[in-house]
Amino acid sequence: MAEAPAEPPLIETLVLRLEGFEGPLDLLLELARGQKLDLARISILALVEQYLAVIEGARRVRLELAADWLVMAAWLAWLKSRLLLPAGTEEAEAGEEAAETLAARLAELQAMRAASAWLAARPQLGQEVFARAAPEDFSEIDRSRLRLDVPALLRAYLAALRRSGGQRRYRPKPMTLWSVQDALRRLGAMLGGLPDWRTLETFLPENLAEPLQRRAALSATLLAGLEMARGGAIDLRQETPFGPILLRPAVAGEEDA
Amino acid sequence: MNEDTPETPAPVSEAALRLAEAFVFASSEPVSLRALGQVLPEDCDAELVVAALAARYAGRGVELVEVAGGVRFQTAPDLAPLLRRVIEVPRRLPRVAMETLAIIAYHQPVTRPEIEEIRGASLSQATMDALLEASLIAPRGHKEAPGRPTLWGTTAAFLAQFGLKDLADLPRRADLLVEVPAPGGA
Amino acid sequence: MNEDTPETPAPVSEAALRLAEAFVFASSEPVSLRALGQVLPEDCDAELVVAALAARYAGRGVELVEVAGGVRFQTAPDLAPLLRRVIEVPRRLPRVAMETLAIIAYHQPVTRPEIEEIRGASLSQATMDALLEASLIAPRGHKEAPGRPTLWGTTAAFLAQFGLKDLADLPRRADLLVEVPAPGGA
Repeated sequence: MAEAPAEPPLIETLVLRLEGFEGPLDLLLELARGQKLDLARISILALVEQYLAVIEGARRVRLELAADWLVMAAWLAWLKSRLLLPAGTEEAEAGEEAAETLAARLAELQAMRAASAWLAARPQLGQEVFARAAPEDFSEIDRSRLRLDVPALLRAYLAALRRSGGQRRYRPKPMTLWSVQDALRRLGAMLGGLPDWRTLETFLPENLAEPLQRRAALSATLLAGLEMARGGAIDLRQETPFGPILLRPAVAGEEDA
Repeated sequence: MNEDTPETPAPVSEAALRLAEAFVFASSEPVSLRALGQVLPEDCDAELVVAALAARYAGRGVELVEVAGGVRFQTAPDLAPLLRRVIEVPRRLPRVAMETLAIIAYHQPVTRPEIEEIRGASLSQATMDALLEASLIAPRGHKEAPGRPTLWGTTAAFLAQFGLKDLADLPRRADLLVEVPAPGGA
Repeated sequence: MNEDTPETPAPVSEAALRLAEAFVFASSEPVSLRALGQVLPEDCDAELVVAALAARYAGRGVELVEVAGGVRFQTAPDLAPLLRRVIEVPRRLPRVAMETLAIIAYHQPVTRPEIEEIRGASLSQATMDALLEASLIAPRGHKEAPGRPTLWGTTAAFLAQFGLKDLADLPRRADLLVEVPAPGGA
């Protein structure tokens, strides 16, 4: 069936215009079409021989050939050696498989060529058919509305503050909460004049308007009281759980109250 | 020569009519009689073809109109308003205006010199005008200080535009400022 | 387009027809039925109006065609040879670009190495640029593979350029492989 292998004239012309092909696959497809059979029934072996003949011819004309032509030639030479092996061996099967892959690739390229030709044959906009070249636009742009959002507002605010930051650096407000140090000082100063049991609240500073300040002062004073009791300067007492905490200056000789 | 063909539709071949129709349609510029004559068959009077084409489109949604330099298709005047569509493209406030607005929002009521001090730059009347025109700020009386400068505050329109229920919806200053990288270090 | 509009004109009001005509005529891009429906009166079926309009323009120099998910007017294909003499025509896409476009159309989304694999040849930047510049292809994300190569697909402009309603208008691959039935071929 493949009794018409490489017609010499075809090969001759192919050698001369090798550069005109879009790579080895393109040449292979051209050769396959030369077999005048549908792609599913081409003889891969004949195809391989034709390709190798073309490459050989081209090398005789000029020595240098693009690497991909030679890589394909080497691969096809390998494929040829496999296809010539008796069927049934493992090598021959590998050859069959590779031949199928090559046939599938050629078929795919062929299909895409056909798709390209199909597209090219369609009346193309701007080539065969023309749309209205002077369209009319009825849309009106209304830019009266503002686009405002909070993140942009905040960014702007921070940018403004940063810019003036050189002159007016932001400082956090000093904390005005009563500290343990403050409470120790106040307890120490007050205890001398108050010999009897007094509740913890007695020792809080005046003018504590906010609940937070009040609670902070209370805990600071408790801590200060514990500290002074540990040092033996005062006595502490609590009658019931969560009951009022009482304190007084330590009384000499009365170790256990 | 049929120069004097009044109302009766000119005896123009359908082929010439089709060609003229396509040419005028596909041309980006008005088509002159001369240009039209170049594509029409030799024995065809461009003027007659145009008249016939105009007659065919008379009363339709698109009409053939004569303009400087030739003829072109154009939407029938009565339909144009029906096709008009307004596309809203909201614009952004300029940076300076946004900064000023932010300062007024956070420091209100605030005077113009105070804004300038916070921004560390002087404030143009144009910026204040832009904010006033957009109803984003409004005067809030006068400060009891020399010169009685006007105090400025934000408006209900400001809240609406930013999608805020009230001013308390804005992040507190303290929460914002924690993030300010202190220039020059603390 | 005209196959399903026999002789009987659809029962469409002249007013709706004029409006649709003006709307589609005014645009150089395909107009979707949805957009058309928004312009037409409520009780008007856009599809019927389009069919009636197409029937009215059948055989004229300008025709109504269905492309890229909409309808547009375009010149009749048989007038191309005459119109090409007077209308500036851009250069045709080279063969390589057409082939690449076909591969992208059939294999989308597809990476450049995959295209090169199918063609058996490397793809020049000029080819990609030509397709991108004509808006015929567009990136469609990245392939989850080493190097995350860009995936390519065709655009609405591709459909519009080749007069396709959608991608399903392309011939099936199986049909492509059947070459012109060889006379006497098995």
